Amino acid sequence: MTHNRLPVRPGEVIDRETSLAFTWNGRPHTGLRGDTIASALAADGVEVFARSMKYKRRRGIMTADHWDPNLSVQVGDEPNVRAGSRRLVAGMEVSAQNVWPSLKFDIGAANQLVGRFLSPGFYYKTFMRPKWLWHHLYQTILRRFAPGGRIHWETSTHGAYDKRYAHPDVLVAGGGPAGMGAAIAAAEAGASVMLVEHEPELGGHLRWGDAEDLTALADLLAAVQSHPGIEVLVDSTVTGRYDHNWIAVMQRSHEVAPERLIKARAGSLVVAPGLIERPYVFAGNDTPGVMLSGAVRRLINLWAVKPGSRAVVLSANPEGDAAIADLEAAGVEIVAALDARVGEDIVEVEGRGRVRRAVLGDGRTVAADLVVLGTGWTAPTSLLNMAGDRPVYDPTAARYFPNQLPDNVLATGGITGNGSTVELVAHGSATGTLAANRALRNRHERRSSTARARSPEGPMPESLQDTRVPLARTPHPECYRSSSHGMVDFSEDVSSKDLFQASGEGFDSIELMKRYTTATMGPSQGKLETVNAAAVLAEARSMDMVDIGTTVWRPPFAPISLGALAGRIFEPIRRSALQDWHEAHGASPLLAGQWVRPDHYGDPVGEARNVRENVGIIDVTPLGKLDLRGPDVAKLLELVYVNRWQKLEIGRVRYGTMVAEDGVVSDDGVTGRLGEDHYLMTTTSSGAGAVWEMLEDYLQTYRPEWNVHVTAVTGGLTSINVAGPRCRDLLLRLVEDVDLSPEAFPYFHVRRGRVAGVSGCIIWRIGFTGELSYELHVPSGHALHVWESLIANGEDLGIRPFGVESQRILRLEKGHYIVGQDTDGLTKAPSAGLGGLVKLDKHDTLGLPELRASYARTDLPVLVAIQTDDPEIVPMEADQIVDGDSNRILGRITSSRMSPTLGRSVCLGQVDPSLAAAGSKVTILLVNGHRVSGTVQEHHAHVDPEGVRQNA
Amino acid sequence: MPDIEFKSPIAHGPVSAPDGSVSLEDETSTTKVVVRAATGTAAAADLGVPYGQSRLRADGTLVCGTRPGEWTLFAAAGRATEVAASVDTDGFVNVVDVTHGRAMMRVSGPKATAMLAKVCDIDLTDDMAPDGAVFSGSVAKVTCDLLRSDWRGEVSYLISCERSFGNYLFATLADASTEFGAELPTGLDIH
Amino acid sequence: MIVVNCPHCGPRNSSDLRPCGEVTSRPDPATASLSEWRTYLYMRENPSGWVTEAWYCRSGCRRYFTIERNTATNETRRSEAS
Amino acid sequence: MARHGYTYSAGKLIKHGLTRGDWPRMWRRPEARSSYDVVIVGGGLHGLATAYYLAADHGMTNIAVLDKGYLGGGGSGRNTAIVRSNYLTPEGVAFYDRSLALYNSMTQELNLNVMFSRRGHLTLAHTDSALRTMHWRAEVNKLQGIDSSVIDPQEVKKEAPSLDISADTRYPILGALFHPPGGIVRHDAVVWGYARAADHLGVHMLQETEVLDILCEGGEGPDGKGTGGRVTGVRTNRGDISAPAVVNCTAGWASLISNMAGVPLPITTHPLQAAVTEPCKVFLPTVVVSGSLHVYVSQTDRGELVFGASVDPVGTYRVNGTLEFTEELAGHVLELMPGISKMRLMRQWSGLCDMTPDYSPVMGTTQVDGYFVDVGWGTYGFKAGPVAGETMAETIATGRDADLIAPFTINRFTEGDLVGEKGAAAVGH
Repeated sequence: MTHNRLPVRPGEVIDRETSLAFTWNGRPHTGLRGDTIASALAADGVEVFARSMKYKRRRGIMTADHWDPNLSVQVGDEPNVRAGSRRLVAGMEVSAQNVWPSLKFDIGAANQLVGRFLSPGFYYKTFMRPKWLWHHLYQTILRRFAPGGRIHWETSTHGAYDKRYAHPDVLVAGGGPAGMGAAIAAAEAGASVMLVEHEPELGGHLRWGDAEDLTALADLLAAVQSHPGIEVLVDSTVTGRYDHNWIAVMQRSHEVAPERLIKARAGSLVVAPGLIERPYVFAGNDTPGVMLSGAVRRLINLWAVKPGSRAVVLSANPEGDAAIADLEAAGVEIVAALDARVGEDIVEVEGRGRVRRAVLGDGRTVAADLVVLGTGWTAPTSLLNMAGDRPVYDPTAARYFPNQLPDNVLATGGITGNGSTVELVAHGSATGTLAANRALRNRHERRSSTARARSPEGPMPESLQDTRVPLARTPHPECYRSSSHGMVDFSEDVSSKDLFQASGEGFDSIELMKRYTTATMGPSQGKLETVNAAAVLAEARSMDMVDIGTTVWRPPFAPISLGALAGRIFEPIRRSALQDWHEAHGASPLLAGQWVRPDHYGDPVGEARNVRENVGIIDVTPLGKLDLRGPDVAKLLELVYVNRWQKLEIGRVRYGTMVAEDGVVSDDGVTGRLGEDHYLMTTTSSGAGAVWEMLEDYLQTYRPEWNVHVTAVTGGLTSINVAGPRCRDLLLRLVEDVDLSPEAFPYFHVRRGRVAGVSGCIIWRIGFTGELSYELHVPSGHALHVWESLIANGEDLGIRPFGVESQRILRLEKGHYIVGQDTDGLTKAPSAGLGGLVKLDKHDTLGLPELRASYARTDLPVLVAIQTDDPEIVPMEADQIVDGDSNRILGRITSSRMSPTLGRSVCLGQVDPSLAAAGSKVTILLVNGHRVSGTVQEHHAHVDPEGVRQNA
Repeated sequence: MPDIEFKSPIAHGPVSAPDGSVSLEDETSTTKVVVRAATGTAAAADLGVPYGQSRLRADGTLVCGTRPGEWTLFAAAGRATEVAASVDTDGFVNVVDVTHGRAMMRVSGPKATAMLAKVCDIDLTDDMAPDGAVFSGSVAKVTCDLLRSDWRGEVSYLISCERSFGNYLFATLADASTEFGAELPTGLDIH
Repeated sequence: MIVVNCPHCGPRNSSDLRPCGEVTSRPDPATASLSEWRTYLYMRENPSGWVTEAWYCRSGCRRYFTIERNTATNETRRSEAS
Repeated sequence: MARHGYTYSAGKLIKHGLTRGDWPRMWRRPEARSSYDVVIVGGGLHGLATAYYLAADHGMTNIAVLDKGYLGGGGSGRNTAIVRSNYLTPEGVAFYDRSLALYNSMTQELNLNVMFSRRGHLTLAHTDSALRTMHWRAEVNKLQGIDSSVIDPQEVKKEAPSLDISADTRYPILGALFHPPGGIVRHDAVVWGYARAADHLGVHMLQETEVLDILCEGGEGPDGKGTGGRVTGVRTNRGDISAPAVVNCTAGWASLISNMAGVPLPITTHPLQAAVTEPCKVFLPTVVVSGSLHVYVSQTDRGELVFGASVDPVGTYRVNGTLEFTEELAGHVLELMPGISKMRLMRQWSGLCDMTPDYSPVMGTTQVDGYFVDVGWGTYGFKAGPVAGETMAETIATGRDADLIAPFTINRFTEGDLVGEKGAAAVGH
């Protein structure tokens, strides 16, 4: 094993005292604290890290940072880890992915031999006949070539992540010299600043620079760290800028969570990402040993790794030149130093697992194991794109520059031009001042317009003019492609030749070319290949780069784990005051929307039967409850219910149905009048929120002159339905102040009084079960006491609690429909059998014109009670009602249960009007394919249609 | 009803970090009375504070401007009748005791704001939510009324929500506090 | 997550509010023809540009209000209490 | 007559590989004529399919398809490429089943492999009521001969082993509607296949041609537009084009185009977002949908997971995408498959959907003679593309609404006869 570790470098980030053991493809290796996975392996002499996606070509370090397309590895159960940026941790099990059977020998490499047949979009042009082979063979083969790592199903980190919100005045994306300058200046101007750096330390390119750079970095660091107004986040990436400066920051270095998503609403966003070095297109440009200048400088200066021994360098800029100096200092022999500025070039690299020879532009062939390219830059304008900018290409500087930015987004640093460290810091500083000014004006405005905020002291700060001196755009040669064809997209294996072909086939806009060839669609997402792809298309179409445009960079700027995006699991669960009791007494939980409720206590049929025979109690707290007060409540009820409300007397309760403006049944419930101007409305559990908002809507926007106050009291009143022939006997033992006799307190009336010593209870005589029943609404802090008192006092009466399932049985026996189950998104009032309830002669009620129209129709389905002719057959809910033996649908069963009371099945169903008359025969198609007959009943109620029991 | 215990929906005792950086306690038994009063009524004038702000009345009642035209009055447990009676109901004014309808908890300590910032998107910096500020928002996906009410010299928030969410919210805030060293009480079910 | 300026609460995240769509005017149900009523129910201008729309401040003041929003850019202006 | 140009085959691949010869263009960049028999606005799947079937089935070839950008740049290239026919209403089932049949034979018909992957489609139920709706759909489907049934959690696990079917989760999987014929298609290839074939049959595809106005006469509105009027042509950024028939196939932009003809639509435009992860080795064989969790997911042959969700609640023409979409998506997907917590989301994007009140399209003739609509597709446009093209072509060629689209004409909004897909729409794709 080779040891490429150099003697101590002045800016190195490794701790030579702490070595970390890990494995690579099962073999032991050691690295140093501060190493990345890639630097540790490179120090140990590893040259090949991966195989490419399509041709399975060997790939090595190219950029040695997060964007390196060749360094995706599996680390334990984590796929697609960027070995170029992930810090080494002791014990890591690192392996190459996308190889079979091994990195060294991959059968798929045979694709290289047939590569000429695998041109872009080849799969669109073949595998077509015979048809069955596509499904059974070709697809399977294609799938085998899917790249990427493996999921380990036995482990999950779901829920271990974390999030937080932030509200910085200024958020700086990028902690290089310009970004640090911006952060310091903004903080000094009084802004709160969040400074986010993608790498594990601040400094940007200064970190791998020369002694002067390191000194400048130390000064900037000291200034940043000493300012209390700056929150520094390193190893963190600004992954997205969304509307109104909603910024996503992925923090990877947090002590309690593997990753933390920070959602920041920033006053100003300063975009200072620096530049990403661009590869160069020529034959063999993806051979291990071809590296960009930044990669060798990082390897040498940060991790003291010698990247090779004999190097060819093609440089078009000072950074490329600096790489030569660094290589020399590291003891690498410079075989050829080519200057692209004077037209020198490289044409081809040969070698499989490692560069062996390079063919130069002048025809020479030189032996080398390292080819270093300093051929230009991509401006990572991703965040600017997300802010609506369409950057413009400048042929002189050979890169894109920001164009038009909204006021709350400012760019600085390399993305806007070139400069010395001093110039970069100065530009950053001016940008920070401007960003702070805009953010502080925004803060002033927010404080003025926000009710809770402290009123701002003094006037709004004057708006500063943008007087920044732009950074220079240093001329740079347009180095995109040599005279040979080579790789453009390394993660997708798309070459310049492929792009020429696509253009020739008609895919000659950048977006179509991208879709056809998949260039820029892989994990690099265009960071390295977008500009080269545009350049090759321009070449193919003989157009100027400026006219080609680029693909749109979409979020996220860097990939984010699903676990981090999901964060902690916030799933609010609502519990009634009695839910603990239910659970302690064997209730089987039912999740109904956000509520958890007792479905049953082990014997739903027995519980239901007990209600018919003795007395049962059920917790119906999730019923929506709205306290309505004011002189105009009756008008409101008249508007939102289909029936009449003006004459409801105090102490009376009435059932009402709501329809929406389109005439479709939307909710139902009962409303009682508690006092002169005081009503209590109940809604369905699931509709509670919507009904409340709807009432507020009409009160606020349609009839603002009406005086009604609405208070949601759902959780404040625990609702207990006491039902069964013996329920009055039970309540007589517990209710004070209320005369419970049938004469004094008949059906559909409401009283207030004390129950089990608890005052302020509302009692109404209604029920869903069809039995004699009372619904108690008890202040929730005392609800458990009332419930337990009922249980204790009802023991000799045979009391049993019952759950939602028993209630479903009982209500179906009684023929009460459920909005949303027995009705659907098109059910109009006449279909629900509301008949006489609906008052069409009202002046104003929701959906009135539709109500009138629907009552004029004769073709709407009708909700009816149905009994199967064979009493033992219980159809499934949603079984279809069909026309005899044909497949014509005439309706469906909406509710169905075996009735313990009748000892036979009972149903509700929606049927075609031709089948709605009592006695009509229907054919029900069962799930097993059998067709059985049923009969439409005269009443919705299967049990006690006359209401003798409930009126007892 | 002196003998009937008032039960809170929150099943757990206080949670706090050993260093006191954040603590969380159940305050559900606090008397909570909502007053709606149209502009121009005596009640509106008496209550005094505008939407978004609060004041401590001489009788110990904390008056919060919880919404335009709406106030919530907080007082010691058991004072609902008395607090309700203190409101002049002349005109279009309504008073509803919501003591049973709302769970309430107090979060306090130097890390209280950082903890809340994990679950609430509202800007809690001193300028935007100073001591006494009243506001509503989503806390861990539950709509809550919040009051910044510094206490014993520490940053402190009173948070109230619909009663049935109380246990969930308390557990979720407790979970969010573990980052600052808080220990979860045994049996506390986060989800 | 866009910011919506509630006239009572100030700027809030849109997740705190419920968008209620283009402001429409409800015809008098007693006199409206079915065709007028269904135009009110279903037809929308749906412009790409400025539109006046209603919002409900669900997690805040529980007030309905209107704002003008540019549907091409999501810029907002002129928020008004109902 | 061959319906496409230069025939593709494995032999041709080898020939081109050996000779390194250039492939012919799939379509031309023609010069616009001053007049066409039919002008189709919108060069996406629907517009191109309509053009293709007009030419192939009805012999009408003097047709222009106009697009303000590039072919397939809208919803056609932004959807999640899922196809199925297990709808709730008989109308919907009949319609989408025909579409599925066309997809099934498309590769051969267009001589371009659209990579139709019949992989089964699971719609998960997490509540009793969702299970009831699944059952409803299955029964309606079966009556129409569609392979569709409700299966239990163990069977779900067999179809998609990566799903967590344990009962103690917040959203337990109680069962699923299983639809074996459903699957995914390479959406761009469908666009290119129709474009290539239409081009071969003589259709002009005019890219970067934006319609600025629809020219009308005789209508009751201003400039002769609106009810009772007749279409005479379109005004574009490249000049006027006369045509007696203009078809609106512009999806999210449908209202803007339709307002130009004085025909208001019951449509609001909402973004529908999607996202894709980095690739991982293939593990998910089926399409998985959860209505309650508002998410659908499939894995491409390249190993990427493709996700979609419901439309954004705020109507807008902006396609920037939102962070909260990715947050909720990830949360919900991990509820279903906790094992993929370390997979990374690589890209998110968004397209515009033309949403109608009943989640069903608006198709066919309108109150303006010669102005046809094929809009309101909402989130279902990709699934319906082929059949929409086929039926719109018939409607345009005959001047009469095709039988299959009768339930979807604009009249239903004035008649109050909305289609009942909304109930099922909550369970999405």
